[in-house]
Amino acid sequence: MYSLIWLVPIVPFAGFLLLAFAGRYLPRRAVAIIGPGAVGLSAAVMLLISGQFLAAPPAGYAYEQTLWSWIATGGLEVGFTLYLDPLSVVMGCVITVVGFLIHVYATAYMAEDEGYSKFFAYMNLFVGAMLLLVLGQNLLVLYLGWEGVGLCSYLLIGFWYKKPENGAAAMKAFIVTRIGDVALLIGLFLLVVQFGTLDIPAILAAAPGAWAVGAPAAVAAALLLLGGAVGKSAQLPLQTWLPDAMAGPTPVSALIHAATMVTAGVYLIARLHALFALAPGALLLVGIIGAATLLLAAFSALAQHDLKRILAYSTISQLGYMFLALGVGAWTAALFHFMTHAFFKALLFLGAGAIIHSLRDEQNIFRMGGLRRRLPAVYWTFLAGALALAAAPLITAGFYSKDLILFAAWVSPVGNRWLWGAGLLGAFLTALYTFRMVFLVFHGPERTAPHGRPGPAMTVPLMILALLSLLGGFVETPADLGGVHLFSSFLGHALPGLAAHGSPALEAALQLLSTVAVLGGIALAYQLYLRRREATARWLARPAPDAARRLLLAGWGFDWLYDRLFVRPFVWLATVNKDDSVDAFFRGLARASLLLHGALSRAQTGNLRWYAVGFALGVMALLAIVVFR
Amino acid sequence: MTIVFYLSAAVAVIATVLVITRLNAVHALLHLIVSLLAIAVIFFTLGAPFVAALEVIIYAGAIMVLFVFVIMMLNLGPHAAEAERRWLDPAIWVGPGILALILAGEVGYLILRGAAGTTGAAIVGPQTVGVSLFTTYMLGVELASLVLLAGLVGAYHLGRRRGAGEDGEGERTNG
Amino acid sequence: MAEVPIEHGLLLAAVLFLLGLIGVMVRRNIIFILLCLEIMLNAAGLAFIVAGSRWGQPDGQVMFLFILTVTAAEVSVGLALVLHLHHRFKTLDADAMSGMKG
Amino acid sequence: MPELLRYLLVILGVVLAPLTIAAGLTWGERRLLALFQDRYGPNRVGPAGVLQVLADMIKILTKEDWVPPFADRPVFVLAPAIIIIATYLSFAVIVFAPGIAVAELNIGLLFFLAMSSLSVYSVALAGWASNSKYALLGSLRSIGQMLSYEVFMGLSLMGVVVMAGTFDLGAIVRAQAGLWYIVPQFIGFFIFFIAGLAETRRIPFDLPEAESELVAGFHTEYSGMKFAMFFLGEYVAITLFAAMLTVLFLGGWHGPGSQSTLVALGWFLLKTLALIAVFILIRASLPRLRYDQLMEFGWKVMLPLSLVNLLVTGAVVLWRG
Repeated sequence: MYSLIWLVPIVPFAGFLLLAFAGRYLPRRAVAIIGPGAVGLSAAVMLLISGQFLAAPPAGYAYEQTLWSWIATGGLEVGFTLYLDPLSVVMGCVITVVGFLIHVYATAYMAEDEGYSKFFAYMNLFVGAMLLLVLGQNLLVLYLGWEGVGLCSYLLIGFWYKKPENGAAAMKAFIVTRIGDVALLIGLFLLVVQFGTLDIPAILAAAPGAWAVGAPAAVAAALLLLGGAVGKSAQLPLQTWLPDAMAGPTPVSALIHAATMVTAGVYLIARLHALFALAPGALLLVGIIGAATLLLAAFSALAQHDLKRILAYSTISQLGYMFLALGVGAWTAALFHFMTHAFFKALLFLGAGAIIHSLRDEQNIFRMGGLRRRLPAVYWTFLAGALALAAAPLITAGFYSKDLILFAAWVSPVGNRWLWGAGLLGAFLTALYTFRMVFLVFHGPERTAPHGRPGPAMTVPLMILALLSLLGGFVETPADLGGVHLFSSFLGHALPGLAAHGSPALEAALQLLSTVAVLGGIALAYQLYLRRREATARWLARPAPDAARRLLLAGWGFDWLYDRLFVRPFVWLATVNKDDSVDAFFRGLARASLLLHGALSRAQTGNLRWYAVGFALGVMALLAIVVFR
Repeated sequence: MTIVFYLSAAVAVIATVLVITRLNAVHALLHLIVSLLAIAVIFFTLGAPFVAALEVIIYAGAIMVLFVFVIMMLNLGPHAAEAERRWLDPAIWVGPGILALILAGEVGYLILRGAAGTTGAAIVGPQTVGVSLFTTYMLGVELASLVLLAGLVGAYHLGRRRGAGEDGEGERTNG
Repeated sequence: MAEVPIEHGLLLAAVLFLLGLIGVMVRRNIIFILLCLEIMLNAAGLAFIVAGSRWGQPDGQVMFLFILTVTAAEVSVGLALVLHLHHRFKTLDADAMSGMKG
Repeated sequence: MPELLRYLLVILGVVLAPLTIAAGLTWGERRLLALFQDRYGPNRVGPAGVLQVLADMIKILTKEDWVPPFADRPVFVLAPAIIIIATYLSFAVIVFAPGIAVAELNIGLLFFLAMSSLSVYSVALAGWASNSKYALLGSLRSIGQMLSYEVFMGLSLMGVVVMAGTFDLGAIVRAQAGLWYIVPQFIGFFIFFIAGLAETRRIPFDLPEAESELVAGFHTEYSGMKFAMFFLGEYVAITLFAAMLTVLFLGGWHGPGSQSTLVALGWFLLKTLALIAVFILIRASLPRLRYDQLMEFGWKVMLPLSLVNLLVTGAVVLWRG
């Protein structure tokens, strides 16, 4: 059964190849079967393997399958090896299942697009690359998948390439993440140099013996890896690409920029947790980055008026939570939040897609309203997702995962009150912007009339995801609310648990505080955006709030800052050095050789007999050297 | 037999001198053939009968015939000899002659510097040459065949009549 | 068998070679230049035969065969070129064909 | 000094015999042609016209030996001599009977090929030296023809060389004691026969002289004794090729009966004369080829055929060890 693991990434790749090379000649119906079918098959295999993993785990909770030897040079040997452990099982299941649902949804969403087969080809390639990323046993396979998803991200953001700004957004995403990728690559080189291997288990086993806690090499490696993770997961300071990435089709946003790819950074840090455990400074930095990002992004989300951009900032913010969890050493909590977030964020994006689709590509929430009655299926599922995102207590998955993170931030030995406070404030803001969105879009007077209702191919995935968003949290509940620890005990075989445990009373108190924050946020949203909407608008029109709003709308002006800091100086430097100063040397060489050539070509008279005389003279000279030596 | 060698050598040198001084191309060619035949005799006396035969068959019998053929095609008659007379100003011989003399001095010095033994140790027949050719020098044979093929292709290409446009040959010869 | 000192054979080759060289330098007619090239190549072949004969080995003759091959290829291409050039320039004067120069 | 005497006798015989046969052929050919074409031929001078040879000779010797003023005199004179010399020299290496040969060279066959390739010059120089259109065209044709046919003439003999393992003509004849090479080397025989026709410029390959188009080809300007030399040279060449065919393919002197030198010589003569008759028969029965047909036949049929023959012979010899 485990030996079938190679099928999981291969099937989407096969789907990609089929669609890429034969897609043009296939009818849409066939494309609609092949695209989701490939991911569905992959999901089925993954679930079967996971079932067996739960029922009869392999020895040491890890299974390796070497497909072939990739590189074998000198001291370095890298196999094309897949690796199955609880961490990759969780990641693989979420990717394939959510991916499959999004594929099904996309068959309807993209129905009228001319690049139908191209779209599914890219999507399949993405799923395959992502699976390679999480199933790779060594860092090289991981890096292959890492770059593969980056490529797909680029291709899919710029999918509607005929609009120049979409292409620009794609390039921005690619270039910004590249900064992180370079850091990651350097990190990999460092690890190769240090350990002579790229096999993750071997590195994790060798690291504690090789490096003392806080050793410079460990810190450097951890920081470089963190650079990669920050780029991929859109954390400070490389978060600017994600909001622009919303230029791609909505299923892409749901799959890549919410549910799966952006969590690659989280996965990377969790996978190499032993390295970060050796670098407490870097780990603390992870937490601080997470906390800062979640607050900045949450504030930005408050000011957005584009539905997808709100969700994009929300994604950045939630990824900040995951980084916060990683930063305080709560690996399991981060993964738990990854899972629930994948469910509800995919759900929200797909719901948003359904809304945008039926409103004929209207994305401004201020031009929406009253869609509750016109799109009931979308409303109820979207509401479920919104509640999960806002972490509404008891009934949603988001509550349990976010609560775990906040609790960990308080009690963890590496955590502190500030991080907890940031998380709590974030929870309040999350509830506020989430329900601002819900109230503006679904309640109030109708502003734009929708056209028709989404079909079953769109609503069924929504409902499944809604169920998962509500019920997915019950695999891990706090001690006072049932004390289920299925998730953490399963992952405990791959990741160390949290060292500290707080008292039940403390836990209850913290839960109460976060509940208050969430409910307060929802109530404030209700007041501001449903009951006293005009008053809010009037207040926002004043100079000071308006300036703040515009700052937030621009995502704290990071784009402006980077433009001034990096882009313009670079462009200036390039302009100044238009006639490459280094080139002058080579141009001089060329000119010198040209001159020399001109001189030599004078010797070439075209007169055959003079050449013969030249030969004879040359022979004479050579012989003279021999004779008179 | 040594006398044969020296006689042939004298014939070869004289014939060659005549080759480079004749005005008429066919006469020069005939002298060259005489020179080649003399050298073939030298080969024979040096114990290389196979090569001697090849010298006559291929050098004199095929390559030189090609020259005759071309000279005949170009129809180089008395007017060509007249042009040669104009071109061959006696003064023109001085420079190359001096150069050749210097070279001859150098080469002669190098050759005569040490005693190296005598030739004609044994007759090396065709079979020995063939065995050597197809074992030790197999690669050389392959390369030589490649050179010949290239020559064939090149000569064919050059000999082919071009279409109109290059220098107007096309209009005249369409057959 | 002619028991000739090897120097004499080599000197003969050198003399023939130099005569060919003089011809190449002096003559303006391409046909003559080609003839003189033949003389030079043949002289080189003679040197090989003399050397091979000194040791009673077939290698000299093998080399001569290679020279023969090269000569055959050279002459076939060379004469085709001569025909072509004569057609084009209406003369065989090598000095007149100095168009291809640096 | 009986050894020296015998040697001189052989030389004399080798010089005289081909000449006699060639002279006889001037009469014989005409008689045979007449026979094939159902007419009389020369029958006036002497018994059955045998003395016609003598009459012809007197006529030719008394003619003016004229050199055209526009001809290149030395070359014009040299040309007819070359063909006689080249073909005659070839007889030097032919082994007529055991021990009856001027020089039994170890490269006898190569010597024959060398001489036959030199005879091209005769035709070429004659045409060039005549300084006349017809002669030039005729000799251009003949050079092309002879160069082309020489290539596979040499190749066709290589099968024999491979089987006998030597270029020595005497050794080749001795190697045929059991089986004449005409049986295993029939293709070689066929090719060499045709090449011989072409090399001697006989019908159907007599394009160089083609009376109807080129007057008489390369020897248009020749007359008197020089013409006779060309004329005679052709018959000597026919005799030479017949003798070579006998040596290489028909077992040379081998034949039933006693092994004495005279019987052997008789066999050799018989075979040679029979082959000459075949040559004449072919002249009587075949029309002349067109020039392009001739070249195409040579390069596209005979050359590949001779290569295949050599390949198969080599393979068989290797296979049988």
